[in-house]
Amino acid sequence: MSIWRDIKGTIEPFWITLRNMFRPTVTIEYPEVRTQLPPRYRGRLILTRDPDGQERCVACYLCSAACPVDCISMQATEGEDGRRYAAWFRINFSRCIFCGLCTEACPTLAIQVTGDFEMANRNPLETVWEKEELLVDHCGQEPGYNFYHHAGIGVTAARGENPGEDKPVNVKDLLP
Amino acid sequence: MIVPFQHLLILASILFLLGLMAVLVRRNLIMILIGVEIMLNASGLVLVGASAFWQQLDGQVMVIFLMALTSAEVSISLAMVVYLNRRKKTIDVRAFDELRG
Amino acid sequence: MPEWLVILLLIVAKLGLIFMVLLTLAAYLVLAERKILGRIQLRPGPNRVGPFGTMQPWADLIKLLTKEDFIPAQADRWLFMLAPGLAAVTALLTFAVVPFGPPLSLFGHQVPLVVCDLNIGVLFFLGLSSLAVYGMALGGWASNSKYSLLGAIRGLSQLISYELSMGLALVPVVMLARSFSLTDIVMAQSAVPFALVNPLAFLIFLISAVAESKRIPFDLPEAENELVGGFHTEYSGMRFGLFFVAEYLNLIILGSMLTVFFLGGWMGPFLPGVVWFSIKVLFVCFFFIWVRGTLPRLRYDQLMHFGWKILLPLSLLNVILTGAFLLWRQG
Amino acid sequence: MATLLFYILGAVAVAATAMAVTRRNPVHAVIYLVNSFFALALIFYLLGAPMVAALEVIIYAGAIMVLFLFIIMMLELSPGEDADRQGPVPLQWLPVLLLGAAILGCTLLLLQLDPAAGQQLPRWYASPRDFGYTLFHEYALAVEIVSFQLLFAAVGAFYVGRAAGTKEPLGGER
Repeated sequence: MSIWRDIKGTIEPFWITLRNMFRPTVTIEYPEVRTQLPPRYRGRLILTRDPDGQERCVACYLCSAACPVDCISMQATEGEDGRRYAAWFRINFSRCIFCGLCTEACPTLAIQVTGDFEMANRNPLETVWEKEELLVDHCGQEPGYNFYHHAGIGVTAARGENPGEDKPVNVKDLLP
Repeated sequence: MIVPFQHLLILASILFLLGLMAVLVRRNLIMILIGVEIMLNASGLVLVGASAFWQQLDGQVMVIFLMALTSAEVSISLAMVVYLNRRKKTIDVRAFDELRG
Repeated sequence: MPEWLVILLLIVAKLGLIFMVLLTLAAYLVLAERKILGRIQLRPGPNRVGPFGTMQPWADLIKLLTKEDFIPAQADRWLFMLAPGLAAVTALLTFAVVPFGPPLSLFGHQVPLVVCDLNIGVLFFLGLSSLAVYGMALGGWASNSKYSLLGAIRGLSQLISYELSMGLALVPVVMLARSFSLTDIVMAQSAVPFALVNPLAFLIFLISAVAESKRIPFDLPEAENELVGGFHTEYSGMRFGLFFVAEYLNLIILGSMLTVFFLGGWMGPFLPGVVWFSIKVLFVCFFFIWVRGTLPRLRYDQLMHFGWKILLPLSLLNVILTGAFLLWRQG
Repeated sequence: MATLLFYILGAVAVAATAMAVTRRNPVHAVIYLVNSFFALALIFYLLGAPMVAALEVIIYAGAIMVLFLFIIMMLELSPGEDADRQGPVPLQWLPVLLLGAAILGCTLLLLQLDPAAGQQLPRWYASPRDFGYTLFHEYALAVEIVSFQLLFAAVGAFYVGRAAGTKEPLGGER
């Protein structure tokens, strides 16, 4: 009979919640206990340098264009050697949604994500980070990559002979 | 009795007149019903006072019946107010002056 | 010291003590509720302020007092300001008739542990609980916001409906105890509490009490996911705090009423009466919190259906059956 | 003492009622009226009718006025429409505060008087027991009739409400 089912369905949850009261909690108490972040966690953004210690960023505006919330702004300029760089580079982290689209757009692998997420702050102006604060002294997640080394030289080697390049695919062959 | 019966009657009649005034003067249907409530209350006051004056319980019993009657009256009349409001989108009594079924 | 001064001092001390205990208990019930709900959901609950979060109520109080007191532009200002106080005062006044212990002898005076033993205590309780609607209704109406208005309308119809079955569930108790005075009702349960004598009335009263306190299975007036905050959507700061305190005061009141009417009041072996009374009240409060952690919210039509088509006929039937039983036992 | 209380409460009742019937906003009228009912309930208590006093609060203030409030809210007689035409805000609500305070004071006075009911309050006092006895013995038939009346009222209210809910109003057909 359905009324017995109803009564049973009303009484049973009480037992379950009562049992839950004596179980250990699943909460991770954050400031004391730190969780293990996933390896591809997307946190604060940084600007990396290439292995020579030069800035990787060439101020192409692609990250700023890719940003869905328009939190990246910069001014491009050119050095005496003809090398482009950003005169100033600014990320407004109170707008940033940590989607990581800028890193995917970056052709020089300059802008990269880190695992840092503790950026809370009482003054919203302090969450706007300038280039000096964003720039780091290492290569980030791509240690060997040197954009100017790849892009700045003429292509002399045959197809498939450049470093890091696969052999051309034989389109007539069925096997890859 | 703690006060002369006349004083109680005067109080009740003032209340009754105020209720009557509300019924006659106000054009808002809700306010007219509130006036009716005031008049019923005034009569209840007279009944309780009479019950205390003659040291009999009958007056108080009558007040209970009065309350039952009032609640019945209010439930019906408020249902009517809702009904009328649905028909004419107003609770101004002047909107309900034509005699059509 | 003259005689009347001693009596007056005793009365004032009693009132002050009750007031303080009630307000502190209400504040700590908030903490208890959050803790218990947390445990039910496998969380620890608030545990940052003080050891195990015991200072949380004070932190909440400071937060509420220092918040901006916002009044909407189109609101009915005075009514808006008055309504939370109304809600809290009606809840506090009800405690005047609750007997929380057997009479006590102090300085050679017999001090009854009740503020005022009215001989129509049951009716006093019913009257004040029907007035508790006003704080909510007027607050919701004065905010002049659609969510508040909807919450207030829902609350009005819900409370009217469940008050009826609540009153009818008390009729068998009065018939069994042969008195309207709460002290007499407790005295009549010295052998067996009425919850065992008349379990149906107990159940009906329990359900209506949960509905009356506007708590979770019946929290339609403030259903968060439909009406934002229901009748207190527009309230902030200490006015909201007053509504909040009123809700928990109501919880304590309903707990003590359940204790007095059905669980035997201060009666119990070994321990002193006041201790038994507080144990029972706290247990009822725990049960209310437990219900909140367990059951889902009813839909509005289910609520009305349950109140008018199931609870009300059941309570009427219960009145008739109890009357018949009493007549039969008398011979 | 009781005599003085009676006059105070009578004045409060008259003042509250007068305010109630002159209010433009129905919700304000209801609040003043509830005040007036409180004063009346206390007068009933003074006149030795505690049962009637309690029922006055429960039925009039607790049920009937709540029903009024419910209907006013449901018909959306909005509060903001004549906010400008009323006087300055404090003046507008001062009366209700004064009346409420007067009633609250009288209530507290009465509550403290109550233990000494024999000396201070009226000689004539209807206990709930006497009251119930009279009601169900001498007026049993009347109780039955009134209960039928309530039943008819319930049916009638249900009928009117149902007719309003349907597409074609039933009143229009007849």
